[in-house]
Amino acid sequence: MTADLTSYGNEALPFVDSRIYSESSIFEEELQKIWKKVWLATVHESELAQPLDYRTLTLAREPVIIVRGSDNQIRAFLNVCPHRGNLIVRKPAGSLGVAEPSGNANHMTCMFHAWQYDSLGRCVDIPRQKQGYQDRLDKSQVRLTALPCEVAHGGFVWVSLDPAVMPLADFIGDAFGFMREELESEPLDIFHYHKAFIRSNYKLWHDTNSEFYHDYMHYFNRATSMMQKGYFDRHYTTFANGHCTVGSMEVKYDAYQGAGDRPLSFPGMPRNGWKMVDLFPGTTYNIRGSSLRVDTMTPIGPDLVMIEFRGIGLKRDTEEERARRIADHNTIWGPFGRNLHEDLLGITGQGVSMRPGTAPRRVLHGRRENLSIHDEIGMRHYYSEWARRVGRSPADPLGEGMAAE
Amino acid sequence: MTADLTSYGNEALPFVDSRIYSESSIFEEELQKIWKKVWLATVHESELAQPLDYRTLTLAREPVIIVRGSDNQIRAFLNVCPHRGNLIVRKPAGSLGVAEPSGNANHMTCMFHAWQYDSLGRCVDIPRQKQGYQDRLDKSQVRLTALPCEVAHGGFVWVSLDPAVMPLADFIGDAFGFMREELESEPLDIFHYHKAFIRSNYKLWHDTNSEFYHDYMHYFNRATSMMQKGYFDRHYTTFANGHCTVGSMEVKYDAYQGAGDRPLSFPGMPRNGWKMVDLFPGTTYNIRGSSLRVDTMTPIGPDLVMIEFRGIGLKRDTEEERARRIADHNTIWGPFGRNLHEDLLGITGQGVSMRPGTAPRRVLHGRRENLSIHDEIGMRHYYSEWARRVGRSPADPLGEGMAAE
Amino acid sequence: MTADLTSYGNEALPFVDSRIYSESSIFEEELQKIWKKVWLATVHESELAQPLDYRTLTLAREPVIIVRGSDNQIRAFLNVCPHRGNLIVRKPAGSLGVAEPSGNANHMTCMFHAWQYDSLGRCVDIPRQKQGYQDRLDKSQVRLTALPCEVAHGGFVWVSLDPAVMPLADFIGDAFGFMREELESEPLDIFHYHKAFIRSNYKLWHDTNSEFYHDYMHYFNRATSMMQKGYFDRHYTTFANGHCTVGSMEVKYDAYQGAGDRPLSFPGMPRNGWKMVDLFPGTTYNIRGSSLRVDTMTPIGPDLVMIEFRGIGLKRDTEEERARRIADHNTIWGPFGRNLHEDLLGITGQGVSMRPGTAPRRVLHGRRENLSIHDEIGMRHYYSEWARRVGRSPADPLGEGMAAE
Amino acid sequence: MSGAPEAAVRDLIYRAALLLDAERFKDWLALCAEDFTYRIQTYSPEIRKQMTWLQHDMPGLRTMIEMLPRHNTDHGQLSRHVSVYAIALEDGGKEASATSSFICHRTMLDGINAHLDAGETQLFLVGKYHDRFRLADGRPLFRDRTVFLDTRRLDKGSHYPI
Amino acid sequence: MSGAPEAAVRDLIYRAALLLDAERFKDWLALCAEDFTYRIQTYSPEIRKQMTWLQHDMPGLRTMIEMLPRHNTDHGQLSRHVSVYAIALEDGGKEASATSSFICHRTMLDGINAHLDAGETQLFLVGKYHDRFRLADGRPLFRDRTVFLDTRRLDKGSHYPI
Amino acid sequence: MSGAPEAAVRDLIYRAALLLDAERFKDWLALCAEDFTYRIQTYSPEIRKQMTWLQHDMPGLRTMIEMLPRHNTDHGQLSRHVSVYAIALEDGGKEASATSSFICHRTMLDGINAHLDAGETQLFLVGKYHDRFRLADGRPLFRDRTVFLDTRRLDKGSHYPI
Ligand code: FES
Ligand code: FES
Ligand code: FES
Ligand SMILES: [Fe+3]
Ligand SMILES: [Fe+3]
Ligand SMILES: [Fe+3]
Repeated sequence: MTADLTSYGNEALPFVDSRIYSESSIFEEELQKIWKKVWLATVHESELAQPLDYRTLTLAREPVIIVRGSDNQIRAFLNVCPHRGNLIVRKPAGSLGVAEPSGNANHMTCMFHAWQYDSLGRCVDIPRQKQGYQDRLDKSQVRLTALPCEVAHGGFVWVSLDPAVMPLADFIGDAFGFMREELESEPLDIFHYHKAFIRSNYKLWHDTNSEFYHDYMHYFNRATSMMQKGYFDRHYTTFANGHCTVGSMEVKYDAYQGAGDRPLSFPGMPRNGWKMVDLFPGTTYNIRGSSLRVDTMTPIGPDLVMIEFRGIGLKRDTEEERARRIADHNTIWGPFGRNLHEDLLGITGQGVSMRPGTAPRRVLHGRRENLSIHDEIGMRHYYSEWARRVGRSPADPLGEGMAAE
Repeated sequence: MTADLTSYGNEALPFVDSRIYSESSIFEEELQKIWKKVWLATVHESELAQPLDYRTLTLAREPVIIVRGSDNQIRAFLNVCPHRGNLIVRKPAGSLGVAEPSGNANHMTCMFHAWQYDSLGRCVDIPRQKQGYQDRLDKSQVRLTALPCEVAHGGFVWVSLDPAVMPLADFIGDAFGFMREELESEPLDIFHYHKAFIRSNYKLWHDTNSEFYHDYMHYFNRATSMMQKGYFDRHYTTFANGHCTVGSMEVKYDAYQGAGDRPLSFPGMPRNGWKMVDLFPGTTYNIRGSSLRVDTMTPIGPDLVMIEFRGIGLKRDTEEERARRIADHNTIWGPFGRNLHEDLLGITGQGVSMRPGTAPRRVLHGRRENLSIHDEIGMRHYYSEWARRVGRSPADPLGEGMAAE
Repeated sequence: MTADLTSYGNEALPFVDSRIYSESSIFEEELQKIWKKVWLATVHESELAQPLDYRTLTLAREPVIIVRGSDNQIRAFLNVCPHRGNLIVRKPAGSLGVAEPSGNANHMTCMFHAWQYDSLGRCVDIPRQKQGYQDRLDKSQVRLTALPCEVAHGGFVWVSLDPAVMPLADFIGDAFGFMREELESEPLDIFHYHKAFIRSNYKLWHDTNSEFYHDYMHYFNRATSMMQKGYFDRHYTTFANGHCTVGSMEVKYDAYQGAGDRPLSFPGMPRNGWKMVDLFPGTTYNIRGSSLRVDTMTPIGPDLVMIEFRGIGLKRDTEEERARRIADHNTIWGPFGRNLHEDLLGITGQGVSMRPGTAPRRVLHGRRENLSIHDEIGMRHYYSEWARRVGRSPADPLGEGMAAE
Repeated sequence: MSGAPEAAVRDLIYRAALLLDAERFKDWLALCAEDFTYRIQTYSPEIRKQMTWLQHDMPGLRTMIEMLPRHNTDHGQLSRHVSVYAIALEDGGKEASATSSFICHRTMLDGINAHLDAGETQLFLVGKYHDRFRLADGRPLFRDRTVFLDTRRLDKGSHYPI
Repeated sequence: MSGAPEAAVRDLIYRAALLLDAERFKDWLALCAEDFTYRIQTYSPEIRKQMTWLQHDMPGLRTMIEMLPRHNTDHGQLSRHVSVYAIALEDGGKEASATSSFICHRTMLDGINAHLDAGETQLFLVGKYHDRFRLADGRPLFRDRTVFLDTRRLDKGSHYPI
Repeated sequence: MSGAPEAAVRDLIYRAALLLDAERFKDWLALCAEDFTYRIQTYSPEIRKQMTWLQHDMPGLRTMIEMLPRHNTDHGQLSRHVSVYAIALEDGGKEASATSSFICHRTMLDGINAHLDAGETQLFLVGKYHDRFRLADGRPLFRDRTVFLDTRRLDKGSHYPI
């Protein structure tokens, strides 16, 4: 457990200026200095289980394709055609094994002029290349831009837009240490995906995922958690590069052997355990009993974010186990679940009061409680890294030398 | 009746440059220099008839709550939580008497972390305050930002975002003088509310409300008013701070005693009388026989405005009287009424030809007719105040030293 | 046939920087320096067949009305009222012969205050002019802004927003030379109109219309054209001011007399002929056998364009002939046609990968094939003119002195 | 609602929708009894009151419809999509009432910027029809219609019955 | 679907829509058999799997509905527009199944910025109802409902049954 | 439209909607007579002419459907929401005609930017179906369908029948 020396704005009562959530210029800077520079969790390997399976997405506006090559290795490429810049693969997921109208099976084909690429990103066909380019261009010189890509931490595909990004191991450090058993003991498998566009700043979602003080918002959690023994034993741990964790480590040994009516869990995880890893700048792993939820974000503007929610179980689940995990997961975390809707309403309200053009306001980050569950250390730690990356003070982001309000 | 010495652009034929309606930078300046500085009419007191009743809205993008305190006094607060900036009360109207899921009855509760405020804006609960803030923050130091607020002029709640705003009495001056009997003789009561988003500049709506030359657009008015004796006897009167009035004062004594089939009116108002008060920067009171219509505006951008329309009767109305007022009101002014639709089409058309990015054009404000009903003095008077407030000439808003066109 | 000396970015492999498709500032500059300066094809004369018929549209955001005067001459005016700037005529098409609620037959009436204009743009009524303006303004001084307007090249109405624009004949030069017989032998008649809003840059649509290399995208074309003799005999010809043509001139004499099951064509056009004229900055004439398709564009923003599609036949068509043309046209070019949907998907994909805020990328314009059908000369010629007009290099549009990527 | 009178009522509601869509307002009124009343209502959570936005008897409707050409108006095409939900016969089959759900779209023509907007369809209103009928010889006529709107943001509004 | 049992099934589906729209959830459950099961499903082309987003038996639904007031929620008005497409009688008329198409709009109240948004109607969901019924004495009860969604972007989601 | 033939016609229209939504185009064609004709029409107020945007006989439809996989296309899911408004029997019950109102939504898949858009439902088209049927032994077959669109802004359009 680290000591909390973090503060900004006001040493006694740290705060951020609301314009870090609402200013367009700051948002664009964040894309350049953060989102294009770090490792980002994307899809789960079970979404591309077979060779030639692919998934498409965008990272900081850039189209990306993740494809399991014919050699079974997962790679990431810019999903942009080197010819005239068209988006190459258009579906969210599929298999390159199926031929497209303008191209052959096993290839990514740009529908526009039928340039074709193999699953390793090499250009394998430029129609009428010789006639059009003579000796000026050969397909051997053409390939999709490969992006740093690693499968790690429970089978997620991590990608960076920065070819010079530090190693993923360095970026993560030991943030996944206390969740290693759950994530790495056996293969995991995705069972849930949905997405939400929310009119709010992406950091407000990460804030929500980084503090449990808002359990007051959830009737479900007030009833099932806050009243329970052990709730306040959970502590935050901070890690380099802006990450933090919180979890029920202490509960573990007491509860682990307990049998009951909700026996499903993850390897090494107590039956009703809860562990969370918050990764800078916007990914959260959240294991609550029987399911792992992973949130990833796609910031669209200062006041709009797309959040993707995944639910993960064990690959070896029987049909009954899987159904149980799904029910457990969706009762609280599905689009019709009890908690998720409340959380999203929370940041939607913040999005209203901090929409672009609103007056600068102080947003308090000042709860200190020995790093335990209601301490706002997770947020403070995040904004220290944020300050380092964007070179701005969260409490005085426009360098006016004065505090909001 | 004041003399008209007002002109801009061209002394003989005053005009404004269309970019005052289309430029983003001017719009943002108007929010700061006008909308955040003046008194604005908001809701009617009958919308919060009981102690603990509230109404929420926004003023110049800032969330505001108007609440009738447990002491029966109406107050206005920023509807923003001092903790982490969430919107506190989310419904348009209601009673604090009803408990919310995360809070107690009689309180405004921020759903996020359940900080609670009483109806006077005082923070009455910070969950686990001592544990989280120790001696660094106490709820006694926390209160919602109170805004200048007065109930006046027919029971409307006037609010300003500027704590240093001049007294409401000074801002209004005698603009309501000739409507005092109608507004102040007895309690009024709201019966109609609707809103419209219009792709046009808010000032174009106020322009429309400030001139009757456009009666040519209304078949209804051409038939019922313009052809009638007395129509051209109505005159404009201008008041300090950009306000003006127009009305049928001269008709009053002739027509007042007349019985007939539409006997309903307002105290002191002739049966078929018509009086109008246009208040800078965007409120209009309009009494037409049996009902008072009040327009308020929420500018969203240079090319988008939300207009709210209220219909007001007398509190002591019998059911039949009320039904009569409603029918009279909505036949011309409801969302399916004859005139309102036409008026809104008018400024929609202006919004098309003056949308952001269109060429600068002259918009004529040059009708002079002894301040009578077709004189454009109301507009000229408004833009003189506008010029004073924003420090720009309406005819040369970008200081190019030359005229549009 | 002209020699291709055109290159930018890289002499061996010309390319443009993707920001010419995505930067707001460049887009605004294009409107000013190109779209407001050149001749633009608008509607077809058969859309206003009778005196007093009109069509309304916008050019570079400015509202325009095209009206066939009582003297049977077609004119173009700004569709903006000189009084207070309202859009005057609101419907897309109609006849001034029908009276409007606020005005008389044969006039354009501004609904707002009923100023009326005749079909030649002269103000013919200002209600209560004398009373409101005394001697300061007379309707004889007021007229709608007339725009340069000519009917030419198959009966299209060409309009410019620039009163000082060069003559249309000079702007077009001989670009229509090889299509003259088809267009000018006899009166043409419109049978199809639809429009599409596409999230992409307008130039990407013109690019698509300026190269046939993308026939690989169309199964229809791969089957019916690319495999056919003569396909590669078609050559591009470039003309001053950014225009170019491509077509099946050589096929003409072989195929012209042939009878068959699709005998309909245009005067002077071989039965299955194909001719295309691409006009700077965004109009395309495309004759494919039995129908002439004309595309015009209305750029809305760097990432949004409205494209209007017209289908044209011969005025003397019998009912059967017309039905045949319509079927031929819509099978490939209608909203449910085989090819158009594919073409629009192509530029939609480019719009995704080049949306505002994406990384600068090279877009190759480097196919050279003796100016024949798969040569990208049409595009290179276009961007040379573009560079001349906007004063920027397409390969280094922000003058950074370095190439994208 | 399986019997013949119910079917006749349902058919009548749908016929009304077709006539309203076609702007054949006089033919629509021909489906209504002479004592027909029509109103558009909604509830405002802002002022916490039910509101009647339009109310007419037969002469009022006739006037409204006749005056349409004299008014400047938005000529966008309204398309009412109706699903009849419940029909109840009353008074021994001489009366009936019905509840239907409707969605009304507007395809723009001249309401904003025709060059860009004409032809685009937008959601205009959703709500319920609450209708009452009189049946004579099994032939129903509208006696009353309350259009109850869920949607309260009508923007520039409309001159047309819904 | 011309006979009396089919008509009763159709009426029941529409009555359910009216009760759900009116947020009379307990009355809705009164149309369901005690072994009623309810689920919301959709297919994700992202993970290429069918998903069950909500699943409840009768006790589960009762709890869900009773707990509604304890939860912070979006109180926007849902309007379900249903058209019954096909009804099949089974097991000699003791069972039935039905497929209906629905469009669900949401008229905003407190979900975002009430001052601006309240009263605006937005498309929320489209999909199909796949229902199963038990008929006793010609009176049908819901035995099973699968709400199959085409729409998968629900944004902040909902606490209400569809 | 209370009788059995009317009910059969109504069922057929709804069955067609289900099959079209499911992209079971061949099964849809099996509901049509061999001389079936299909067209999509609308009226352009810009050129003041009625337009036929698609027209096919049975062989034309078969070709169109068979060729679908060879074309690059937008694979968004179309959901047709239909309400049958009026059915008329003709020629002594051997023929019938029907008018229906429809709303067609599109749930996006690969049409724009799948990462952001897939799963979002948008209004695509509203209009009317004007259908004609031939009845043999009480069993109806489509003989003609005119899809009349109110919506004229289809943007990138579609390769699918509506
Ligand atoms: S843009 Fe990809 S092949 Fe041309
Ligand atoms: S933001 Fe209001 S209690 Fe935390
Ligand atoms: S704006 Fe046209 S008449 Fe006034
Ligand atoms: Fe939470
Ligand atoms: Fe007016
Ligand atoms: Fe093409």
